[in-house]
Amino acid sequence: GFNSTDALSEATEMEYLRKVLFEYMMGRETKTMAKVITSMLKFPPDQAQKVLDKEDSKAIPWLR
Amino acid sequence: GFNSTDALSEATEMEYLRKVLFEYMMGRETKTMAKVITSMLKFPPDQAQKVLDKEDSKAIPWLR
Amino acid sequence: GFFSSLFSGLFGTREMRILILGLDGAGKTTILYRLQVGEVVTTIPTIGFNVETVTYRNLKFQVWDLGGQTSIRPYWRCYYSNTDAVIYVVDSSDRDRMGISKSELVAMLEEEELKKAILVVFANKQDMDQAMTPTEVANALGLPALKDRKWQIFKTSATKGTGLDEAMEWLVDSLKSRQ
Amino acid sequence: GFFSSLFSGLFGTREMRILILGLDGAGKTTILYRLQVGEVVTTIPTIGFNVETVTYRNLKFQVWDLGGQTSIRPYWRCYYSNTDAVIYVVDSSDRDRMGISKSELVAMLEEEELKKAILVVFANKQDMDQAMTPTEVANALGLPALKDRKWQIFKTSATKGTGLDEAMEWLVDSLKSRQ
Ligand SMILES: Nc1nc2c(ncn2[C@@H]2O[C@H](COP(=O)(O)OP(=O)(O)OP(=O)(O)O)[C@@H](O)[C@H]2O)c(=O)[nH]1
Ligand SMILES: Nc1nc2c(ncn2[C@@H]2O[C@H](COP(=O)(O)OP(=O)(O)OP(=O)(O)O)[C@@H](O)[C@H]2O)c(=O)[nH]1
Ligand SMILES: [Mg+2]
Ligand SMILES: [Mg+2]
Repeated sequence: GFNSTDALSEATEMEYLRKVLFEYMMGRETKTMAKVITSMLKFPPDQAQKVLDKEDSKAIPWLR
Repeated sequence: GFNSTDALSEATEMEYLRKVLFEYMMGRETKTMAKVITSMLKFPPDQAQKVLDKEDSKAIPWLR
Repeated sequence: GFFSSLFSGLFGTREMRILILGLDGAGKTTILYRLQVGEVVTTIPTIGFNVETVTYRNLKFQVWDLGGQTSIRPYWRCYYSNTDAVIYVVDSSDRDRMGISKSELVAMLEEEELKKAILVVFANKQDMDQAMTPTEVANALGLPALKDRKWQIFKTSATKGTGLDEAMEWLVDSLKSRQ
Repeated sequence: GFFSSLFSGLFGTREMRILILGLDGAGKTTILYRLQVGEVVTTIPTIGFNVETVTYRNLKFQVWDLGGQTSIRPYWRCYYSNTDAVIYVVDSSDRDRMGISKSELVAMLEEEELKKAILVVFANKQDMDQAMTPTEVANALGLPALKDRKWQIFKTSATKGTGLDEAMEWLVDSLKSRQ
């Protein structure tokens, strides 16, 4: 997570986050990307769960 | 952006990002949230544009 | 034009979009909920935003209250698109930061997306002893020099609930006459 | 079960999901594109992932190659769900980091979501003079002690293209016999 004090690895994490977010926002592999995003940004557990439930509901469009 | 060396304002920005991302991922006001996200995380202009175009195409479901 | 009238006739008028902006602690969140539920709520600094539907004189507004802390102010501009009016809130007793409040206002008004937005300034916290008068606030913000902008300033106290109705009346009239 | 057979009969077998994991610089991305296009591509450190569809003996695999740098390794686990096999790549010449490679492998294999995943270890960079033998690598990683895990190790050189076919043959056979 973003606790690291090492500037280099922070830059890596930021680039990684951008990459994963871009894929998410373009609608690709959104469930997996959502897991990475909520875990990198340390979403509170209840919010992370809501986001993942939302992803599951997207996967079954006729139940939306 | 995340250049600031001030720890307090970094914490604020992180909380802000989480809030905005959560709304985005729950599908609320996604166009506006996408603007905030791409600008906070300094997406390269071409990627930011792709994300916003994607949002526009979502708004017109019958053209998807 | 003809088509837009036709559309609003057929589908009802679209909700107007209003932003509440201003430095941290100015009273934006207090004002939002005063307008929505008519009560003073306990607030914490807004890290993010609040967005509520406010009904006033049978008109529906989508009102956005954005956090005003220094580090998140740069993202106000992401919310400007399609905005009909800005409520700019000033803590009239915060003389030290009047200059910062002015620079933020000036930067905001320079944005193309807000070119047609109506500006209503709330000289808030008028209940405080040290409060500057609306005229003093207007001058400190450089309002008299504004060009091509429909604006007005009102003295308010969000906690006492004074001045808000008058300001909203003016805003609604301005929005209606603009259409 | 009956329904899953029915479904795969009706809709075709689902693409198998394979992860390529291992420390940074082990050769994961080189291997991915060797498998996909049969060529050695020029790589840069992967900050993120590559995902490609690889066809092997008429089977389709969705192959994920995840970046292996220290700061992003904690997020490997976000990709584990529904994984059929893990290709774990080791730089056989990197004796200093064999211990780290082992700890990452052990942590990975402890994850519930990977309980049924097949493990195939590539003792890569066998073309290097200082390379450890597959047996040495297997021992250094503690593979012989693994319980309830279908695994195998192969010596490979992604740049020379040796050993990959043999490893993939074994993997495909194992995946088929498992179904
Ligand atoms: N005396 C007085 N206090 C007020 C008035 N309006 C708001 N306050 C108080 O000022 C403090 C800050 O108010 P908020 O509404 O949270 O301020 P804000 O503009 O939303 O601040 P941020 O969310 O940080 O941008 C609170 O303690 C309010 O009760 C007012 O008119 N008079
Ligand atoms: N000599 C030799 N070099 C190899 C071999 N496989 C890969 N390399 C080289 O090792 C370097 C790293 O390879 P990559 O495929 O980028 O490594 P990676 O595992 O994807 O690394 P990250 O993306 O940082 O996790 C490159 O210069 C490759 O050409 C091999 O079998 N032998
Ligand atoms: Mg507030
Ligand atoms: Mg790589």
